[in-house]
Amino acid sequence: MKVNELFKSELKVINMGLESFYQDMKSQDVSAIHVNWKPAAGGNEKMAALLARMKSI
Amino acid sequence: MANFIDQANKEALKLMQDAQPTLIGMGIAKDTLPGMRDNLILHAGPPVKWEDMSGPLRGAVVGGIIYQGLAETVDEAKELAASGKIDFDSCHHHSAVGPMAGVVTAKMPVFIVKNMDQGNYAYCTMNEGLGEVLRFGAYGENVIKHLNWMEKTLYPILKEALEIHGPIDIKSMNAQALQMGDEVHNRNKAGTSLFIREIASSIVKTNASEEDKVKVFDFLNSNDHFYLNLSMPGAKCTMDPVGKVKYSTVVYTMARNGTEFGIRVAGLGDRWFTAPAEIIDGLYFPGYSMEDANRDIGDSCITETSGIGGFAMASAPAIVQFVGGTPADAVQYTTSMYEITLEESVAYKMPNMNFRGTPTGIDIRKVIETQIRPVINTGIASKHAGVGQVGAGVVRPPMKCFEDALQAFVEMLDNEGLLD
Amino acid sequence: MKTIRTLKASRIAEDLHSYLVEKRYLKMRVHSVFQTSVNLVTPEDDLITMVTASRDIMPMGLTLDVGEPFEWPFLVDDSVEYTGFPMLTVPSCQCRIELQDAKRWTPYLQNVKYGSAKARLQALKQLKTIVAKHDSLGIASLVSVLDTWEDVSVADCDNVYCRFILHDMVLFLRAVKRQDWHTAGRQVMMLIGFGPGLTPSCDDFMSAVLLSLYYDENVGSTQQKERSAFIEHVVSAAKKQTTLVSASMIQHAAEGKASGLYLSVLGALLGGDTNALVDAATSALQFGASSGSDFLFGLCAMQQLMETWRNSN
Amino acid sequence: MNVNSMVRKNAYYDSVTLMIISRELKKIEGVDEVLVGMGTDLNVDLVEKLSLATPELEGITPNDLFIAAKYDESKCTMEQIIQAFDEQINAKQDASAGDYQPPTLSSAVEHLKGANLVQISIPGRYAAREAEDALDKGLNVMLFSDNVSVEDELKLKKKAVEKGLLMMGPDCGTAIINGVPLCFANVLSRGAIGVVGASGTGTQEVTVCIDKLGEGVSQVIGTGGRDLSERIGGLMMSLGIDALENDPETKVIVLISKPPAPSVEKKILNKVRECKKPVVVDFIGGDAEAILEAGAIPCVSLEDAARKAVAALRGEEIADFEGFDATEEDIEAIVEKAVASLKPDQKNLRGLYTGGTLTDEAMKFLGENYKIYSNIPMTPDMAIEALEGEVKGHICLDLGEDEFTRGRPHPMIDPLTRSEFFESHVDGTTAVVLLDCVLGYGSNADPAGAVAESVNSARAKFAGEGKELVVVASVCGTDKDPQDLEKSVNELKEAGVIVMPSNMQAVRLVDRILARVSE
Repeated sequence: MKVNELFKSELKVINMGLESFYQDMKSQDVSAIHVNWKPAAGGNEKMAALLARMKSI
Repeated sequence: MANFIDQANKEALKLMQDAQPTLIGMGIAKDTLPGMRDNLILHAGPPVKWEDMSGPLRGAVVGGIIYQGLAETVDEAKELAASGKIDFDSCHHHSAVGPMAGVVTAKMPVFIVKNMDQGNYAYCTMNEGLGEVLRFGAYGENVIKHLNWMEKTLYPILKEALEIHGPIDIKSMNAQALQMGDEVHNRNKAGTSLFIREIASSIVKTNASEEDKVKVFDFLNSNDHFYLNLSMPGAKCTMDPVGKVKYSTVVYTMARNGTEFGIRVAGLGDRWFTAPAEIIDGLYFPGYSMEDANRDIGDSCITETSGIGGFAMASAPAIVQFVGGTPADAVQYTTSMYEITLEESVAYKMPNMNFRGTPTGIDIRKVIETQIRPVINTGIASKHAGVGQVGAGVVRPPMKCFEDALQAFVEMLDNEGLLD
Repeated sequence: MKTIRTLKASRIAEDLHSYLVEKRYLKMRVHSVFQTSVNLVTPEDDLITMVTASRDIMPMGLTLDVGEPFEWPFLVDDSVEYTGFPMLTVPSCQCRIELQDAKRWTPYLQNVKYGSAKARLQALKQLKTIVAKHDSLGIASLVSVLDTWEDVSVADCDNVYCRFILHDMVLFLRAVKRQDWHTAGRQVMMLIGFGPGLTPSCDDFMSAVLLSLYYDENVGSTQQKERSAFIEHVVSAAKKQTTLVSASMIQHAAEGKASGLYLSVLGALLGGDTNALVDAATSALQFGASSGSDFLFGLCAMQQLMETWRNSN
Repeated sequence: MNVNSMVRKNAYYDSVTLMIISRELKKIEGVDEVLVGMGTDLNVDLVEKLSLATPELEGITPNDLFIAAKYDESKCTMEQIIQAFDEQINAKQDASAGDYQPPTLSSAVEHLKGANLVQISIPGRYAAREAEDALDKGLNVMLFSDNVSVEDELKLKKKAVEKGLLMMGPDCGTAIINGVPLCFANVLSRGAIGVVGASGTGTQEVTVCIDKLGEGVSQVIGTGGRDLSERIGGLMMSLGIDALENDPETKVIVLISKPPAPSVEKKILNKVRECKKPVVVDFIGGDAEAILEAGAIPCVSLEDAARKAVAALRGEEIADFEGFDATEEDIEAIVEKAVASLKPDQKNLRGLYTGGTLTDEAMKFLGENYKIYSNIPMTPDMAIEALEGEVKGHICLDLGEDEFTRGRPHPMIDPLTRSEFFESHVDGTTAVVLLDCVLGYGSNADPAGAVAESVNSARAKFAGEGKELVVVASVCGTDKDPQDLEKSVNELKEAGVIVMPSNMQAVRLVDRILARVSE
């Protein structure tokens, strides 16, 4: 099972959301990256819908 | 399986990667630019009417009319400009580009740059230097005098020198300049130096007087931005073939006329998508503030469109201080541009990005999805004609340009029955 | 991503204000950057000190309207320009500092009210206790010397700096006590520039000495000339043998100028206002690692010596 | 002994920095004496006098910085000292140099090679999409966000099970993977006890107790509170059990949850029955018979779960723990003293909790004997609204519930909510305040300090009425947590708070006090 592979590897975390969680990771020297997340098209639903339509090709 | 949009983009990027911009000579605008004529004045950015032109562009038009000999006084020139007897058009519609106001008149000398890969051409005037110059909207006596010197002395010598020298590969000169701390948009010190080094012996070999040769060298040496007017047409002839790739979502033009910012997208042909250009919140020279600034202006962001300029900021730490903070910021600017581009340049490598290629090929889909807009390094013109540069900064195109383009793209696909 | 950054100065020292008003153009560079302050240096080696909101404003200084922690955008050696507008610009980091809304601050003690001899003695005693209790990293623990004049030994000193300087310090204090300005001046050479910190301890001490002399209400009695020569001597010694920041501080002290905090300690001490003194001294002790306590030590020493002058007159 | 020095031209650091640095440099093994200072003549004299001078110091000016050191060269080198100096100086600058923050998960995967877990705390309505994307990319997921629909949760967990990945959450507050605390978690010793928990603070309490007993955890897997519901069917707890059973480091497994849906309980216990490792199960207040029947070890409290897991690991006898760490005499003395300090009209309990499961535990135990009004009442008539307008009667609140956190952070992050309740609800009829103090990553930097402040001002108010106040607390934290357990306990004790070793012991002590005052 893949989970057991995780248990055997170095934890590398992608943090998405609260930046303090990322800071916590950094302060423990855990290798981590913070995603400067924004909703697709910045939450502009019209644009998100257009993108989705193009992806449907 | 890649869909037809991805396929088209691949094709577009191949055109960009394979482009071979080469300086092959010089000529007079009227004789070289397609569709150029005496009563036509070209300007930077998307098309704009005289009534809508901003201060520096109007100033440059006035200067251009006087230089061209269409009118003698400023008042006459203004009257003529407003009369409808003068035609205005975008440089981009005539295979040309121009920094800041970007005004080109029929008798102006231009560089001729050819994309050896596709065989298309691009044109650009010679850079006038700093201070009171036409491209910032100045039209005084000194400006006209300087333009005349450029036409009568500089141009013949450079033209002859180029004939003696033979073609100069702009792409490899760009690549070298990038490794020497230029981003070939707002910093052209290395590029200018390389150009002088390349052309020097040929200038010496021309038939001009010693005195004129010295003046030409002094002028080239005093003008750090001389090379900009070569990197720009280099980028222009790289991007023009991309504009013909149907279904590609790659941006092949970004340009500003001082009133509006416009982009063109490959799959949407010649159509401009415009929005009011921004006033740049940059670093102003002492004594100036945003109040003095004109809206974003110039065709020079064709460099960013082709993957250099602001996109190569990481390789130009010296410019960063001028336009955007610390060297770490410069790396961030460049790194973030990979988020909205399709490939990395094969030719333009950045030493302090571990020789990674510059981010190349802006995809409107990625811009909308990530909300990251292209970063452009730029000078800031005074809103008053003739004052000149009042600052420098980083600017980004309005998001509306990309939103409208995306919508048009989907409509186009819809109309062709390609969407569910 | 950076855009232009505007910092507003909320306060400006009067001396800095008049300094700038006289200049049409001034090109400075960033001399040093610390957590809560930044020094700029002019071509004539004058220092201008910018501090964050919570820090005490300095002579030739200004307070920026920023809280802590504040990440200074400047780097050492960045150039800073002043072109006659009420604004400093730092082109390298796209930053400007607007001065027009800054309130003036007087770097002097205004309307000094001298308290009764008894009250002042009481205040001095209080201050000595505070300094003695403070665990100093500099030379302030030498404050005990003031009570055991004739019989002091290096064995009483709790750190290497005190041990090193003890002898010269006692010679200096004795000379000042006798108002032997010539000897005191010579002894200054053995003190200036010594000790830990960016402003070495003895310099903090010495600026307290000069500040005390400036606000001595009995100025004009005897030995006026010798006294002035002594002060000048300290200022020039500082220029030669210590850091720029120290030399600037000592120069200010000779002109009666100091940071607001230091002035308020002195004011409370002169006024014999014990309550105000405790507050001000406690804040001053927070300052720097040793600077505050070394300065307070200087104040104690001078007030006590000046007390003996008054009694002998 | 070797003597060496170094000069930095025109280097300025503030006095405090220089002091801290000299102090740090002196701590290097083998260093006998170090002076760091500005290069004034007199400072150089001192260096000479201490026999620390070397030719490097020649030509130094007052505006240069020097380091002069005497050290045992068999133990350290000048390079090490200079390196340590630079590290100290640069420590701050490094932190300020921003790391690149990519805008999308895809880009993050490219920038962090070998990433294997995504921690998601974006708004719930976007979270499911990102979690799905992460699972598709073969990444394990810790989904902290709430407001994710049950449908989405089921879809995500099915996908995770299919791929053999962790999909912890939604609304999962605690997990520790490979020794790294995620979101709200304590810093624990690593060891052989594996935990799967469906309740955040419940899991924290159990793991902290394990740590205090001297053992450690291998993995702590959070499932999110709805995992054992009928709809989700315990998908993640099942996967967790499998993963821990396959994990060679795990010797004992602990399962923590509120009572599951009956069908799910059956399913989980069937799995437990097949598990070859000892399994300790705390279905807080659940059916002990069924657990026993499945060959697992049932528990009477969170602390008891920890004790039994440790006993199972050590091969010790397993027995219910229903008492105290302290002796019966000591406990009685505490109760006696507390009761003696109260006036006759002080009869009521005020439970002010930040941790949800800890509140549950208190309510379940005390609710047997007393009528306790709460925002999470045992029966509807005990709802806090029934007390509106007056606060007389026993009250126990879970301040982390939505109704109290609307528009402000969870009280584990921001202690203000509890401080306000201290003022409004601790009235003259209060006999005893019962509370928790949760440490660990994600929690407030000094929750104990905030409690101490509230207690002190409440005491002052009580003193005005000639009364005293009894406060009983437990600290859910370890000596390795960033807040420091010992410091937190001391802060509470200094404010006169009776600090018990676990929530359950605190609850039992309060029970005894209440029993006495209601006599």
